[in-house]
Parts: sequence; C-alpha cells; structure tokens
Amino acid sequence: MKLPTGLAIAAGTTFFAALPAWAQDAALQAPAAAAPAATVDKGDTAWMMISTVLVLAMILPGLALFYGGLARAKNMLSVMTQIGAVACLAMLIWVIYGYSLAFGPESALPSKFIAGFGKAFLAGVTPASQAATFTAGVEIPEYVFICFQMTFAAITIALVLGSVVERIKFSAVMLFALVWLTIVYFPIAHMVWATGGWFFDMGALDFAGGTVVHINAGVSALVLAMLIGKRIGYPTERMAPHSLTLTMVGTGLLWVGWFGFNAGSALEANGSAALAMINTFVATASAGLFWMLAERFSGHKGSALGFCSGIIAGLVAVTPAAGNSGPFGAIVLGAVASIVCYFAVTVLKPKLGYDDSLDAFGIHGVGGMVGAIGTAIVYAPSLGGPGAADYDMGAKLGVQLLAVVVTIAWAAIGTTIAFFIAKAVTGGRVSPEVEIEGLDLGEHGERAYNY
Amino acid sequence: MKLPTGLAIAAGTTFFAALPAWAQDAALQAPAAAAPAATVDKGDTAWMMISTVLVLAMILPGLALFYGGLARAKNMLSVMTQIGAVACLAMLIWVIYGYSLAFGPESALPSKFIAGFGKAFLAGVTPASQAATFTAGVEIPEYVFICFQMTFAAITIALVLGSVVERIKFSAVMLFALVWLTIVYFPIAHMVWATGGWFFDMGALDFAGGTVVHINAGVSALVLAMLIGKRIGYPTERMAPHSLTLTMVGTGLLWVGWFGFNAGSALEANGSAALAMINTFVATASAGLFWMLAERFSGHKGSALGFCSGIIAGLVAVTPAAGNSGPFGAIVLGAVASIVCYFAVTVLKPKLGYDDSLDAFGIHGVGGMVGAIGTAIVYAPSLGGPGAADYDMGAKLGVQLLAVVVTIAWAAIGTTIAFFIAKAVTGGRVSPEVEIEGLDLGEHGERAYNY
Amino acid sequence: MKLPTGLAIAAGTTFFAALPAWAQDAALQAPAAAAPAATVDKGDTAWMMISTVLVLAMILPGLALFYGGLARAKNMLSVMTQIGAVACLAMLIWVIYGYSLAFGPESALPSKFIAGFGKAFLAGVTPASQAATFTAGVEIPEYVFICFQMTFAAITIALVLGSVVERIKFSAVMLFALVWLTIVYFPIAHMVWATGGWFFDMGALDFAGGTVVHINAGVSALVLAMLIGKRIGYPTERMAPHSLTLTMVGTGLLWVGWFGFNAGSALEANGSAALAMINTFVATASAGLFWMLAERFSGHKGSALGFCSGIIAGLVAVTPAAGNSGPFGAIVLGAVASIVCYFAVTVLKPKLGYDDSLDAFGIHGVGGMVGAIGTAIVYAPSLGGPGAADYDMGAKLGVQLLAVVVTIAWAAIGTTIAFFIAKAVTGGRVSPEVEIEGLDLGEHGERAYNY
Amino acid sequence: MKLVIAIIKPFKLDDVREALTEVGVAGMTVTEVKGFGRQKGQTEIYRGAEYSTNMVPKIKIEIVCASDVAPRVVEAVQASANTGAIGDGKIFVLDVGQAVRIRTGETDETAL
Amino acid sequence: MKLVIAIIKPFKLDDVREALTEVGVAGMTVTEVKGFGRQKGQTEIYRGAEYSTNMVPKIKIEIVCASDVAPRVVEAVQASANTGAIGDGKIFVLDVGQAVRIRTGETDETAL
Amino acid sequence: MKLVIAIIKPFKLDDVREALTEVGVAGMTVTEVKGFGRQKGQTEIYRGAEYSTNMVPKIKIEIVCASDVAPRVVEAVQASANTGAIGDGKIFVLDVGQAVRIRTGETDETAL
Ligand SMILES: Nc1ncnc2c1ncn2[C@@H]1O[C@H](COP(=O)(O)OP(=O)(O)O)[C@@H](O)[C@H]1O
Ligand SMILES: Nc1ncnc2c1ncn2[C@@H]1O[C@H](COP(=O)(O)OP(=O)(O)O)[C@@H](O)[C@H]1O
Ligand SMILES: Nc1ncnc2c1ncn2[C@@H]1O[C@H](COP(=O)(O)OP(=O)(O)O)[C@@H](O)[C@H]1O
Repeated sequence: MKLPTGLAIAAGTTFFAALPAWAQDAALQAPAAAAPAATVDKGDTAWMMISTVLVLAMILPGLALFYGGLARAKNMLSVMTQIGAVACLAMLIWVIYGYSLAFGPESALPSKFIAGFGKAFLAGVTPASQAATFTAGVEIPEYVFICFQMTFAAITIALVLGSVVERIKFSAVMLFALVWLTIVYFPIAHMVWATGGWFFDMGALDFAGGTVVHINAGVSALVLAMLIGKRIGYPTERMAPHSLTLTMVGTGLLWVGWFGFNAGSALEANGSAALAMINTFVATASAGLFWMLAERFSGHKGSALGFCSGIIAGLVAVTPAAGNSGPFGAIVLGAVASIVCYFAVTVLKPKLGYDDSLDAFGIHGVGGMVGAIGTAIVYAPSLGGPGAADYDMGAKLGVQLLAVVVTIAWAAIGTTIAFFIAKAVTGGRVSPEVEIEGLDLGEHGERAYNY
Repeated sequence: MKLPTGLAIAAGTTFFAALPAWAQDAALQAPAAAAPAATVDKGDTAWMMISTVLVLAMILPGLALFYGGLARAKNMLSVMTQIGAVACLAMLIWVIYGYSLAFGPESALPSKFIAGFGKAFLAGVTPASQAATFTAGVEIPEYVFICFQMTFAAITIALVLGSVVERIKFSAVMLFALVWLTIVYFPIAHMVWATGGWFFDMGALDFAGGTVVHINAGVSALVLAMLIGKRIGYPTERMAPHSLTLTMVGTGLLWVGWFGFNAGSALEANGSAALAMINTFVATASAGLFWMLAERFSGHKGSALGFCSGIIAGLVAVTPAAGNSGPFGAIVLGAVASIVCYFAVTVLKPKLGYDDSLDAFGIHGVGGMVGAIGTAIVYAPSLGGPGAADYDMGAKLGVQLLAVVVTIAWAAIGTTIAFFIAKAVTGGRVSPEVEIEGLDLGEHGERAYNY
Repeated sequence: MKLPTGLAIAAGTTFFAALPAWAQDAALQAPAAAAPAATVDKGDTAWMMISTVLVLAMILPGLALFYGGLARAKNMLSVMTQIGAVACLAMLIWVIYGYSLAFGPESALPSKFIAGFGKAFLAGVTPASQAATFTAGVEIPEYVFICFQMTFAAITIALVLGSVVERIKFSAVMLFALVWLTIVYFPIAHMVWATGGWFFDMGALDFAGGTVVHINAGVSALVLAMLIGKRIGYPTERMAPHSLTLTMVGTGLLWVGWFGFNAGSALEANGSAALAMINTFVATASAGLFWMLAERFSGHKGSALGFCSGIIAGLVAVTPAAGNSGPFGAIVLGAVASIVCYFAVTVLKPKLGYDDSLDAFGIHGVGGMVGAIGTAIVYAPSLGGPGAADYDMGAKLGVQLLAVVVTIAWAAIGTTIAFFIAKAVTGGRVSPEVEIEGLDLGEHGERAYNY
Repeated sequence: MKLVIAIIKPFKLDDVREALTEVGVAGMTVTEVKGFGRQKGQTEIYRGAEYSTNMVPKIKIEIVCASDVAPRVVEAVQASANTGAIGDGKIFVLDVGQAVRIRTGETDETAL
Repeated sequence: MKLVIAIIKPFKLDDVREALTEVGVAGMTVTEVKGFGRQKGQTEIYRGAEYSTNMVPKIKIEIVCASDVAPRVVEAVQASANTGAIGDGKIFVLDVGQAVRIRTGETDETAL
Repeated sequence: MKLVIAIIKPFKLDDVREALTEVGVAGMTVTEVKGFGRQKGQTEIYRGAEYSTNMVPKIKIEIVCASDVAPRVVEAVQASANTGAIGDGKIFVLDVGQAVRIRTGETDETAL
C-alpha cells in the first residue's frame, strides 16, 4: 500500500521523493511524546493549500500570459485557451485515473513504471484521508495532496504546447493531451515520486519535478515541434512577440507561483520549505541577470525578454535543486542554466532549424537538464549543499544522468505515439488559411483585441 | 449572544452556515484532552488570512479585469473604477455597521432577518477577540473573520454592476451600493450565515455563499438592467469585448482567488477545506470544457470567451456545494451549470431582450440557482456526497428552493428601492453624449489607453 | 548576538521593531507550560512564507505594472526591466552581505547605525536556524525571515526608480542600486528594525516599514529626480499614462501583496497580524475614495488614476500604523494621507517644478511622512489605538519626527553619493535620441507591443 | 473617376456605409484618423497634468467611383453623416487617373 | 508625378515592397486600413452576439513617383499582390502637382 | 483647392500644427503611418531572432486649403518639420476638385 488513507500508518517513513529528511527540523517540530498515529498539522495544510493555489496561478494566468505575450496578436486567444483547456482536461483525468496510476496502490502492472487503477475515481478517499510527507508521523489531508499533484500534471502538459502554438489545432491539442498524460506523464510521475517508482528507488534527486515536469515537457515539446513542422513564414517573416508587457507579467506570476511549486514540494511548512524558498529566490535572481549579461557579452543589448527568459531558466534549473542545495550553489546553478539556455535558444536552435515557437525545449528542456545534473553537484556539502558528509557525487551524477536519459527517451517515444494518434483523428495542423489569418478567428471565431 | 468575542464560549457548537461538522476531522485535529476554552490554531489563522487576501484578488484585479475586458475600450476605466470604488465603500460600511447587522448580537430587530447595531463600529472587538468556526473549541481571531466576510460583501456588490456598466453614472453606483448593501446584502448574509438567521435555521446548504453572493447579485443585476434600460445601440451595434486577453486573465485570477472564497469558507485548514478545494478544481474544469462542448453542439466554434464563461459558471455553481459534494458530484454539477448558463446567455437573453451587459444574471444568477438546487442533490451519500445515510433529498430540495425564492424576491424588491433612490438623487444614467463618447472620458476625464 | 540561530534563546524577548507585544494574544497562543526553548509553529511559518511571496508579487508584476502603465508605451519594457533587475540585484546582495549588515551580529562598526559582516554569505544559517518574533518563545525559520526581509530591500530600491524612469540608463540604475542599498537601505533597515538600532532603541513606531521603505524611497526618488533633471518635453508635452488599465491591475496587485507586507510584519499568524490586516483594508479603502473626493472638491472629475493613487497613498500611510492603530484611526489616517498626497502631487509638484515621473516622492515620500507622524496619533488608546493607558503622545511624536528627519537626511545624502558614482561610471542619462525614440528600443532593442 | 474622401464621426460609420450601399457603392476603404478643427477635444487630467487634446478621433472613408456617380456619393455621405453638431467632418473630391483590380487586372470603372 | 495608392492584403506587404524595390522605388508610406468590398469578413460570436464584420484588415501603400515610372509601379504591385482570390485589392493612380523633401527643401522628382 | 499631404516625424507634430495655425490653417487630419525610405529602422532582437524593420513610424498630415494658400502651407510645414536628419519626410500637393462641410453643406473654400 502506497499512500496511507484513512488510517495513517504510524511508522510511515520518508515516503515520496528524493529529499533528506531534515532530521533536525523534525526534531524541533514533532510532538515531543511518541506519536502513536500520524498527525495533521494545520500549518502544513494551510501551506499546502496555498501552494496548490499558487501552482494554479502559474498556469492561468501565469503561463497563459507568458506564452500568449510571445505569440502574435492573431493567435493570442488560441494560446490562452489551449493552455486553459488542457489544464482542465488534466484535472479531470487526474481524479478519474491519473492520480491512481501515479500514486495509487500497486497492481498487476509493473510497479516500477506505473501504479494501478485501485484509486481510480479516487476510490476510498474521504476528507479524513491522509497522505504522508517526508517526515515520519506528519501527514496532510489526502485531498490536498491530490490537488497539489493535480496542478503539476496540468502545468506540465500546458508547457509542452509552447513549441507548437500558432499552428496546432485545438482538437489535436486536446486529444494529444489525453494520450500524452496517460502514457508519458503519469508513468514518469510515478517513477520519480512514488515509493517503488524506478527513479525514486534509485535515489534520484528531484525536489520539485525537474525531471517529471521540465525535462519531460521540454523534450516532448521538441519532438512535437519537429513532427508538426514549422510555422508558415518561419524564420524569415517577422514574428515578434505581440506583447512583451504580458510576457513580463506572466514571468512575474510564474515566479510568484513557483514558490508553491518548489517550496510546496517540501509538503510541510518547515525548514526544508524555507530552504527551497530562498534557493528559488536567489537562483532565479541570478539567472535573470546572467541572461542579460550573456546578451551583453554577445554584443547585444540586455533585453526585457532576455531578463524574462533568464528568470524562467533559473526557476526551471532550481526546481530539482530547490531543497537540495545551499543558496550559493543555487546562485551558481541559476547563472549556469541561464547561460546554457541562452546559447540553446540563440545559437543552437537557428542552427538546427526546428521551430520551437516559444522555446519550450530551449528553456524547459535544456534548463531542466542543467538543473537535474547540476543538482548532483550543488548537493555536495563541500559546496554548501545539504548532502551528507560522505556524499558520493560521482555516483549521484550517474543516477541523475540515467534518470535524464530515460526521461528523454520515454518522452520522445510517448510524444510520437500521442502525436500520430492526434493527427490521425483530428488532422493535427490547421489549414494554411487559418494559420495566416490567425487561430483566434479560425479556430475560435473571436479576436483578442477590439480597440 | 452570537459571535463570541474576547471570552470565547467553550461549548461553542457549530456556529454559522450549513456545513456538516466533519466529526472525523475534528477528532483528528482537536487536542486530545478536553479543552476548557476554545483555542486558536495559527494554521487556521494563516489559512483564513490568505483566503481573505485571495478574495480581495478576485475583486481587484480579478473581477475588474474579467468585466473590464468584456466592455468596450472607451468604458474600461469606468468599469474598473466602479468595481474598485464600491468594494472600498463596502469595506467602510462593513466595519461601521454592516458586520454588526449581519453577525452582531441580537437586538430589537427581528433576528430572523437581521442582527442589531450592538457591534456597530466594531464595538468591543480587539485583537484578542475570537470568532467560532464549525468545530467546537476551535476559533479564529475575530478580526480575521471580519475581514474575510468583508471581502464577501465587497465582491457581491461589485458583481451586481456587471449588468449596467457602460451606462450607469459613477455617483449612482455609489449611492445604489450604499442602499443595496444595507437593505439587501446584510439581511441575506444574516439569514444564511448567522445562528438564528432564517435560512440557517432551516438548514439550507450554502457552503460559501451561492445564495448570498451569486443568486443575490445575479437577480439584482437583472432587475437593475431592466430598470436602467439598454445601452444605446444594443443589440444591433457591434459591442465586442475590447480585450478577451484581459478577460482571460481575470478568469484565471477569479479561479485562483475562488479557493479563498470556497475553501476559506471552511474557516479552518482541514479536510473540509480540502474537499472544498478539490471540488472547486474539478467542477470548474468540467464547466470550462462543457461550455465549449455546448458551443460545438450548437454548431459554433468552441470559443475563448466560452471557456472563460464556463469557468465562472462552474465556480458559481460549486460555491454552495464546495464542501457539500464529492468530487464526481461536483464534476456533474459544473457540467450542468455550464450548459444551463450557456442557454441562458445565448438563447434566453436575446429572446427576453434585456441588456445584461456582461451577463451578471446569466452566469451568476442562473449558475447560482443551478448550484443551490444541485447542492441538495450532490449532497446525497449515494452520489458520493457527504450527507448522512438517512439524508432526505426531497426535504432538502424544498429547503433550498425556498431559500432561492426568498432570495430572489428580497433581491428584486431591494434592488428596485435602491435604484429609485439612486436615480432620484443622481439621475442614474449618463447622458447619451457621454455614453457614446465613453464613460472614461465623460465620467472620469481619462483614457484607458494612450499608445 | 542578535538573531538567534540554530539554538534559539529561550528567553528571547521582543526582538525587532516597534510593536507592542500583544500580551493578550501571547497568553492565548503560547503553550501553557513553560517552554524551555523557542518553538516554531508551522502556522507562523506558512503565514510568513506566503507573506514573502505576496511581497514578491508586489514587485513583479505589481509595481512593474503600476509604474509601467503610467509610463509612455515606448518606455514600458524599460520600466519593467529596471524594476525586475534591481529587485534581482537586491536579492543577491542581500544574501551576500545585506542581511548581515542589517540584521547580523554586532561588529567593530557603530552598531547604532549598522551591523557587521558576521553573517555575510549567510554564514552559519541552516534550515534549522531560527529567528525571533515579537513573542517570547515563538520563532520562525531564519531562512523565512531572511526571504521576507529580502523582498523588502528589493521593493524599496524598485520604488525609488519611479521618479527617474523614461530617462535613466539601465546601467546607471544597476550601479546606483548597488551603492544605494549598501549605504542607505541596509543602515536604515538596521536602525529601525534591529535590536540596538538607533530608531529601534528610541522606540520609534514603524510596524511594517513606513520609514525604511516609503520615506526612504520617496525622498531618495525626489533627490534623484532633481539630480538627473527633467524629461525632454516636460511639462509641456503630452505624457499621458499609456495604459491606466495596467496601472489599475498593478494597484490591485499591490493592495493584495501589501497584506504580506503589513500583516506579515507581525511575523506570526496571530491577532496582531489580524489587526494589521483589517487596518490595511480600511485605511486603503478610505484613501481610495478620499482621493476621488478631493478631486471633486477641487472641481474635477473623480478619476481612475485618482482612485489608484489614493489606494497607494493609503497603503503607504497605514504601513507604519498597521498594528499600531484601531480600524477607525486607520480610516482617518488613510483619508488624511490621501488628501495630503493629492495636494503634493497636483499643487506642490507643479509649483516646485521638479519632474518626479511617476510621483514616487509625492505618494511614497509624502504618504510615508503622514503615516509615520500619524502613527503617533492613532496609537493613542483614546483614539482606539493599542497604546497603553499612560501613552504620551507628545513624546512619541517627537521620536517619530526625529526618525523621519534623520531618514530624510540620510536618504538625501546617500542618494547624492550613489548618483554621482553611477553617473561617473555610466553617464547616468540616456542620449536625447534614445529618450525621444524610447528606452525600449534604445536600451533594450525591443518594442513592448507589436500588434 | 473620382476619389471621394470623407472625414466623419466614428459612430456614424454604419449609417454612412448603408447610405453608400443604397447609391450602389460596393467598396470603400476606412482609416482611423485624428482630426483637428473647430471641434474641441475633451480635457483629460492625470494627477494634475492637464491635456486638452484638440485632437478628435475621426474616421476617414475613401471611395473611388465613376465621375458621374460622385455627386450622389457626396450627397449620400453628407446626408447620412450629418448630426448638425460641430465636428461632423468634411468631404473632399479628387480626380483619379486610373484604377486597377489587383485580382483580375481589370482597369478603370470595371475595376471598382 | 503620380500618387499610386494600393490597397492590398496585409500578408502581401513584404512581397510588394520587394517588387517595388526592384523597379527602383525607394520610398513609400504604409497605413493599416479596413476594407469593405466583395470579400466578406469572418463571423465572430461573443456569448451568442454574432458580428459579421464585412470589414477586412488591409494595408494601404502610397507611392509618389515620376509619371513615366508609374505604369511600372502599378504593374509591379499588381503582379506581386495578386493571389487570385477575392479581396486582393485595388490600385488607384492620381496626379501629384508638387513634391518636397522636408530635410533639404528639394522639390519634385529629385525629392522622391 | 489643394490637398497638401505631409509625412513627418511623429515628435514634430506639435511644432507643425503650431506653424500651420500661424499661416491660418484651422483644420487638418492626422494619421499614424509607417514609412519606408532612406531612414533605417532600429534593429530588434527577440531571443536571437533579429528583425531590422526598415519601417519607421511616421505621421501623415492632410490639409485641404485654397490654392493660393498652398505655397505658404508647404513652406510652413517644411520649415517646422525640418530637423536636418534623414527621414524628415516629404510633402506632396494634389488638386482637389470639391470640398463640402458635412454639418452645413457649405462647399469649396467656405467649407474648409
Ligand atoms: N482643412 C482641412 N483639411 C483636412 N481636414 C480637415 C480640414 N478641416 C477640417 N478637417 C477635418 O474635418 C474634421 C471636422 O472639422 P471641424 O472644423 O471640427 O468641424 P466642422 O467640419 O463641423 O466645421 C476635423 O476633425 C478634421 O479631421
Ligand atoms: N470603390 C472603392 N473605393 C475604395 N476602395 C475600394 C473600393 N472597392 C474596393 N476597395 C478596397 O479594395 C479592397 C478589395 O476589394 P474587394 O471588392 O473585396 O475585392 P476585389 O478587389 O478582389 O474585387 C476592399 O477591401 C477595399 O479596401
Ligand atoms: N516615394 C515616396 N512615396 C511616398 N512616401 C514616401 C516616398 N519616399 C519617402 N516617403 C515617405 O517619407 C519618409 C521619409 O523618407 P526618407 O527617404 O526616409 O527620408 P528623407 O525624406 O529625409 O530623404 C518615408 O519614411 C516615407 O514615409
């Protein structure tokens, strides 16, 4: 049995992901007397509920604005609606079978890769059910855990769309999302976060979902972009972002919401969450400034979009490292991720010639990989990280690399399958007329702006 | 004495609204030993403070953007300022006499309908005062309760304006708000939420204010729209939303903030709040997608505005049901509300010919009624709801219907009175010149956009 | 030793700022038995983490939108990027040496004005470190305290820019920020908030940073505006805000976030935070409406920008008073601040002829002074404030005045030094060509809008 | 052929277009413009900064038509755009030497 | 000199500009306009309110050139803006009496 | 009557309008346009995608005036819009056959 419900298991030890148990904190916060059953602290519950809300804010309006501002005005509503609608779809299938596949009880399926349908339709979950945290004896209401994880599924599929907006059909998006979540997201979430999951058992470090969310979304986005082809006119035609103002607003909201994502991933309101919080501040601040510096060193002006891109790259990179690094490790990680993503987006992409409309791969994929691998480095106590004194960086690097490679392969194959199913049923791509006139009018019958 | 202040009553039993006491939760979370006096848990306080802030975010910027984006550019500032200003006014009169009338001690007034002036100017309230929750022995700081409820009053009056923007005078709005809050909102809030209130004593189910907020606002909006008359040019002239982008942003912020509204209405950070949270996720997700499906089945394109409208309809419908339903009941409720509102807005409204500018009635009024009545259904344990085994759906349906009908009548009469007072003093409606040129220039001397 | 870390000092008494200890609350919430060591309540931790996130939301997107909307379209990205980038810079130097200088251990430096470098690079801070609150025996994770205070430094320097946007170079902004934070912000933060700090020891009342943040930023902004000179074309050319819609959104986000700022400054989720919350609601509501009334009484239309300006003026004025006033004192304070700022901005500024682009001085500086002095008045128990029965208003007024005057002088001198350093290195001001064409193109090579 | 340029009040566009359809004009091109003239713009105030624009939003309609149709076009516009208030706008008529329909290459009056 | 006015589809602007450069036209002025004509606009629906605009976004290009160059300009525009579909637009040619370059005060053909 | 079309730099609008008022021009119509010409636009870069627009924002002013006033109008514009830098713009003068004031029906020079 994986997630204790109703009757929480007293001896519940560290349950999910790859996080040191902050024994010192636990000591401070746990009730002094031996707790015969796991207890729920309302402070944790409050923190996890607000964290969940913050992740929703990352999607709508956050990501919708970040991505939407980068699109052309004629596709604005299409971008926002696709993001909103796949998020809704993800929420529904999450409660129907997604949560069960990722975090449900074992079943006949190979439990290394996936759980079973035992909690389909949230069978057996009540307001009194509890889910474990990383601290023995401390639990949170299971509904809260379900909601928190639900928002992760929702944002991940929304991120993928960044590479194919401005040309993919709304119906194709919906069908793709359904298949992709089922065959790519739920298994990888299980592998990373559930006891018995492959990466989890390997001891891969992924505090808040660098692998599951960012590498996964980024690689899927790249594959999808190559499968669907370039936008008409790319790269010769002017396709400047229609509103960097909105992109900047989206960036701010993403940063704000990301504290729910990263510090919320501690599952408690404790010192681990606090560490994740400070790292999420400074890695991001560093990355924002370093992208602008990279631009200056490349002979260009430091740009607003560069600043925003750096912020996101930093947030992505610090995601797996949030509770697995000291603040100064995080600063370096943010800077490195920013510079690497800068080159991926401005040098690599034009060279390889694929059309990743909004750089979902260039920032989430590449930044995610830098973060996943960098986490093994900044985790070292010698670099201010929380690793134990006998931390073996080489071994951990191997584990991280393996997780990254498997994720890449899984995402690439799953995306290909999902795309061809979506294409077969819906056609996949809008007609050239609709693409030229804009998806807002062609797909939704509306204009974003009527001044 | 109603709201315990200073010295909380130890035996404080379920105090306000219509919510089962989640005995199991209480058992888990209450201190094991017999508590001689009610205690305040800082986790609850934190959750209620952030919930309060979330409801403010629903008003400004949430609703201001949602409504403003739907208006024409020439009226944008007028819409936003009217919303902001009535919210401010509501806050001031709330602390002066509103809180007292709704939640104050009994007085000579008929306490079924209204409390008295005993807490006018928050008499006797100090930082140490406490207010009861639904769990015996658990309380929150009274100032927090006052703030939380204050935001409800503020958003409700703001919602009403949706039907009359683009033509109502700013001064008329302010005077109308003053009278309406006094004779409509405070009494209905008392009836629904305060011990001794009529609906409360009847056992009407209204978790977070479907009756008080949405039916009330929606019906008042309808009456107000009919009293003030149509906009010049309606319905022949093009009156397309000036920025669906902003409406989409507002939608996202409303969804985000609504967790404060719905899950905050549990008054504690517990399993009940968690249930309200998951329901608010899935009902809304379902409603967002079902509106788009309704459009497709009606032979149109699924639209961005449809998605947004569905989201709001779902949020409205799940408001009374938030803690009174299981997740799958909520999904169905969202879908039904979405479809019903779709027809109200696209078929009924044109047929009846009234000009509800931003569909305050079509979505909040209609969605609120679907929610209020549907709550009696999804509450049934057989449908996954939290009702007791011997739940009598027929009886509860009768109670809900009665509450709805009384609210409709009360709102309609009160709105009529408030409007005629406002009209007599201020004239009510702007001149045709101002209406044509736009209320931004005519009423405020500004333009929203100077590119 | 100032901030207890790791091993919290059990006898830790009121540690930082100028706040009465709410003895009654403490009595209710502290564990009944004598606590041998300070404990961390997860409810406090949750509240302080979300408060921190709220303050970030005030900067990006809040202030970026508020200020950006007031600028001309051609400078939009410049405004937003300058705000974002100085905030990032502030975060980085905060963890490097700022936190240490403000809150670190005493050193050879005169500890009345500044702490030392003992906590540079957050030396010795771990996830288990704790920081004191205003209640003996109650602490919060030190990382949370560091993050919370970090956002204060970040927003303060961002506020300063309001007077010089549309003409100051990006590089000058960055260098100015570095020097200004070091020689102005860190010392004043130390003086106001750290034990042993000058104002702190004087007993100056400043709940959430009226002196440190607003007077400081406002005065610095004024001096900076005079040093850098007027914008080309000021005041004859039309320089209307390019999007009051965005300014209104920013206003809403600032209000929302300000609850983290003000109620978060209680450092606990308790009755003091609740009092700060209700005051932040009603002072602001009052100020928003009173600015519009001031416009009406001056013979103009009540305006949307007036409403927004009033909201900010109210928020600024209630900042020092948040936990130091009763709600009705706060209402009066908001009204007075609003009216005074109205005259500062519409009468005084044109008369004196300086070009404070976005009225950083007129609102933050002037509003901050009204708040700082007004706090001494509304603190009086006779006016509903929380002062003791023998409160000596005259004496406190003297203390407040002294703090204000010293802050003004310190800010003015420090700003002058910082500006001349920035000017010497970077040139300070963009060329007239760039200023006319807009800083977005000239400094960043982008346009904010491509419709 | 003639080019008839009409500067009108924005909210009159629908009326004018209908009037033109009635006299048989099938095509026209519309531009958003700002007009200076006798009509005064609104005064705007932003935190005490007062701007009296003198610039009033207007709509410019351009219609190319056969020379003999032009008088009727002018008349139709003048009748339909008229409110009697200052700022109703102007109509100017210019000569057009040649017209081409891009799609077909047809020229002159058959191109309209 | 002639003023050539071309109303074209927006996405054809780059093609037309290139074609004009080839015939030696160095300057032109571009305006975003709305066109009414045979081409029908999209139908938009907002919560049941249906708007069929009839107004289609177009680009207006204005080129002043020497009279003898005008035919080649017209030809170049017609060839490059043509898609064969309704709504490709129109070209109109008017006489210009005088041209001045503001910077130098040069007049007529040297001013272009 | 003449139609004077001036393409100028946006920030020169106020100067030009004042100059025109001095020569007695009471009305004019202003349009935001984009200009191609000798003046090069800024280079913009968005995540490595470089766009050199060649399109520069300009203001087009249209003034209809009596033929004898036209030279003074041209002169006033040329003097006031001049900065001496590339891109200052052009002035074109065309013949106008007829003018009507919509409000009153007055025609020709009294209509201006
Ligand atoms: N001489 C002119 N040349 C070009 N456009 C003009 C001229 N005079 C007026 N207009 C345009 O006509 C509009 C209406 O003119 P105005 O003088 O305000 O009112 P009226 O035409 O009723 O006298 C102006 O806003 C301007 O766009
Ligand atoms: N008589 C006219 N006067 C001015 N502009 C016109 C006229 N007729 C058409 N136009 C412009 O030309 C555009 C294309 O015309 P349309 O009739 O739609 O297609 P086509 O030119 O292919 O027949 C219109 O959108 C309008 O802007
Ligand atoms: N032949 C032309 N026809 C129409 N407009 C032109 C022509 N040549 C230039 N223009 C307009 O005049 C503006 C200024 O011209 P440009 O060649 O850049 O500078 P200058 O006039 O100083 O030589 C252009 O941006 C364009 O709007």
